[in-house]
Amino acid sequence: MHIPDGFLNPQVTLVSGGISATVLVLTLRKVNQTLKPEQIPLMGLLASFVFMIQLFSFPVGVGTSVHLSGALLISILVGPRIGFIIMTVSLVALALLFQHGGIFSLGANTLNIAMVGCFGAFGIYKLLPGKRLALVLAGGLAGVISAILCAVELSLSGMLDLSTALMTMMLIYSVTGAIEGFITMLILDFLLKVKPELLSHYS
Amino acid sequence: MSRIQTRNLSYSYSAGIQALQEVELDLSSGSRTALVGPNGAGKTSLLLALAGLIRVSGEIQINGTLLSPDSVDDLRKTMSLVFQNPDDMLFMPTVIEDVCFGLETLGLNEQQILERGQEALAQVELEGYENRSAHHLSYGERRKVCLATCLARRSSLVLFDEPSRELDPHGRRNFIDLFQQMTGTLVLATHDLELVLETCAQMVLIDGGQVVIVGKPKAILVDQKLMEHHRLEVPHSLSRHPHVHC
Amino acid sequence: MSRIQTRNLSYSYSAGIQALQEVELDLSSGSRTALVGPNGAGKTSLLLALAGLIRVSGEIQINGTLLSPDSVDDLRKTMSLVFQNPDDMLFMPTVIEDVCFGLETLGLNEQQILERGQEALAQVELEGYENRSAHHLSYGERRKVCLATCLARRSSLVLFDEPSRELDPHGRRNFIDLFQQMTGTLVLATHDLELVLETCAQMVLIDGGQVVIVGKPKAILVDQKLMEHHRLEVPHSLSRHPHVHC
Amino acid sequence: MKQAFIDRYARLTSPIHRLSTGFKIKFTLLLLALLLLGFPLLGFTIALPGYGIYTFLILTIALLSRVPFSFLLTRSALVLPFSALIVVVNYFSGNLALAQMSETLIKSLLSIFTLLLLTSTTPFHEILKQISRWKAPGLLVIILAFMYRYFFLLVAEIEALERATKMRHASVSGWKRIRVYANIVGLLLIRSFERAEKVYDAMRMRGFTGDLR
Repeated sequence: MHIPDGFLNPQVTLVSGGISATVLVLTLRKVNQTLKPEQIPLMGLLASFVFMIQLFSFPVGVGTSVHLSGALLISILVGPRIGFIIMTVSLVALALLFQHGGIFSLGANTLNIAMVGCFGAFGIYKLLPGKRLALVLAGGLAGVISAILCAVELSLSGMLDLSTALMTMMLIYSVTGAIEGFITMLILDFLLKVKPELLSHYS
Repeated sequence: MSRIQTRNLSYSYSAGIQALQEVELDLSSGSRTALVGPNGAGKTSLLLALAGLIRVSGEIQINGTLLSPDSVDDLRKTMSLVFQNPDDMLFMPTVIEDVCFGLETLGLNEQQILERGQEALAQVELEGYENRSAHHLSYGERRKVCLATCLARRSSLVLFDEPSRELDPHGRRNFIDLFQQMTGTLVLATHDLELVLETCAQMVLIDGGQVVIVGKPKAILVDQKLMEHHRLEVPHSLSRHPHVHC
Repeated sequence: MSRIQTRNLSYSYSAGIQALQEVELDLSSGSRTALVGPNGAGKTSLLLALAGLIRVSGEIQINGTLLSPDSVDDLRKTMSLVFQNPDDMLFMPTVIEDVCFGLETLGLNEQQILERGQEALAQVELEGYENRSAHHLSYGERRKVCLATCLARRSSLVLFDEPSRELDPHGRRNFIDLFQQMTGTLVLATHDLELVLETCAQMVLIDGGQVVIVGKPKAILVDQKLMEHHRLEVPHSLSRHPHVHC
Repeated sequence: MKQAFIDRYARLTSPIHRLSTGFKIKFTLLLLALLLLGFPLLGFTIALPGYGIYTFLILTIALLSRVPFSFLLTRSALVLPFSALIVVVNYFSGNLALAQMSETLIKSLLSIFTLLLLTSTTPFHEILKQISRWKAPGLLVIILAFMYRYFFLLVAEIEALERATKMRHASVSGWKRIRVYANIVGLLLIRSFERAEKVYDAMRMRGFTGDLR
């Protein structure tokens, strides 16, 4: 869920923007040290891929549709740092070209979606034993973290009171997070059958 | 077998470009028709329209049934479309899953589905490929898997979009042999004019979204002025002045 | 102009499939050579090897310089490769950025780069397309932009992978005209045997990664037994028994 | 997919389209900063005259730009689902402050409208060129450029894959649909990796060594 402009107050906008910008700069610096030239076009194409799947809702019946953020998937394939850069770029483009999320709320959205998805979900997934179920759990737990962040941001901005915000966001994010984890698992199953060499880290 | 009739068929992209303009066609049941025209002439749009995949104005009747949002699901049960790019049709992890995809909607049970799939693979000479992943097959083999998906459906109407594209001469010959064995109404959109001459008794020349002429390939393709006017060339096998040097 | 010599060139995929086997070639400077063979014969691998894009065993000399990790960057300054799929070559947001991409590595300044780019676009008759995006162009136009990227580099060696693929007869004729005007050593890999007859004085028949025969296209392509043995067909313009019906 | 038409009006000609890209970006950011940060920081709660002037200003720009109002309005409506969520939750928790909600909604609509004016009057590649002149990290700029370029191919690929599934199954259950969705996403991912290799080859052929200026 992308927060549009207008819903966050100046303080939350500036603080979340500051955090995200700092993390982005640090990540870029770190990635630049080890970046191989062939990874540059790959990052571009994966950004396009992430951008696309965030727009591409797939109907699953009974009037509901699903779409992924792709953060967990990408992090498993190319690592969380490169994943984070790809996710951030796609969030910028979504805001600019599709009005999914605002420009000033970009900091908050990067925090809730890219940072939690890439570092949070991937980190939890790495810590958990087992692989298939771990994806669903990691997705769900990362969803809870996103929910807390989103609730805090909105309640600090005076949009919702904290307890209501927490409950609502928890409900939405943990379910969508778990679905994300589950579909990520299905995608990895497909990749394992068709192009396992992409998953040298996964096994 | 399916007869295709279209009345006043028009289609424009959202950008306002007219891809089809008042197309009137009557292709008899069991006929083999080639759609010929330069790039952008509207060939693919026409195929997509016949398959009910784009919203057009005008009427399409397939074997007497009007194509409509209500009837399209049923009509598609007797219809196949072989896409230009095989990778657009093959999205399951294994070849057999791709070939059998959607067969359950024809009311077959699991046993029958598997039999149909294996039979279709045998027809395209890909026995033993069941559990391979289409992704790792050669281009020619992937094209064959796509054909097998149609054969497994036993469609009475098959639409082909550029079926010989990118095949080497051997793969192309293979396709022609299979095509000749197929029954049902067959429509193919192609730039491969030699293919048209060899396989189709009828052709539709289309340009700018409009039907220019319908007739026998040999009679139409030999007309140099007509061909050049529509950015085409007289195929070598009909030409008296081959452009060969050295 | 660049002379190409290969000695004992072999290459196998990571899966262990031998794509090239002891290929020995000597293509003289300024020659126009077609690489012909069935799908999977090794044509594309050979082009990639000449461009230094895959690691092969054996030796490649371009104009007397041994292709090596040290020399490859310099050699590429005089070399272009036109990919099979234009979308793999056109990765920038606008046409002019694509055509000018990398020209600064040839030691040109900004002014010269822009001039070269515009001149190349004029050569392929796409003046005024500078700020269009590749996705707004037709397939034929995208192929032309790819050619323009090579023309802007003024390469003395140009490698083409399936240059007439998916072009309609008009687009193909356009390509042939441009090709005929190009100078330098030109190598093209293709299934389009009529194109070979029309544009190349020399052809290399390749199958299973090995060079079968090198010679004049007209002499080789007319040999029905040889063609069939290598899953090819005698082109219609050389054939005495056209497969035409109706 | 109809939404595939991004920056579809960016190639019109109008006085607004002709303005320099750098100016347009700065002006848009200034407007947004005033709207989202400025008014509240200056202590306005509902600064009606302020919003009035702002609305008048951007409507004038919209009129001059010749971008169809219907497009600007339908796109702006994209904030409504999120707003609805906030309103509904507030309603059920009994905290609904109508005045505050309407101000938020107005702010949100105005900001999206403002941003739309920038992206509808400036081709994306011009924005990229401008931010790289402003020394944005080269890596980010080139990723954005690639993303924009290959987005359209992905749209076409997804459309084709959707058509192929439609042709072969009239209706299948939710579970199978999710699996097909996962396969399609997986397939697109594989293609992205494979295309990246080819694109890298094409870049290498033209002298690219990983240096981003």
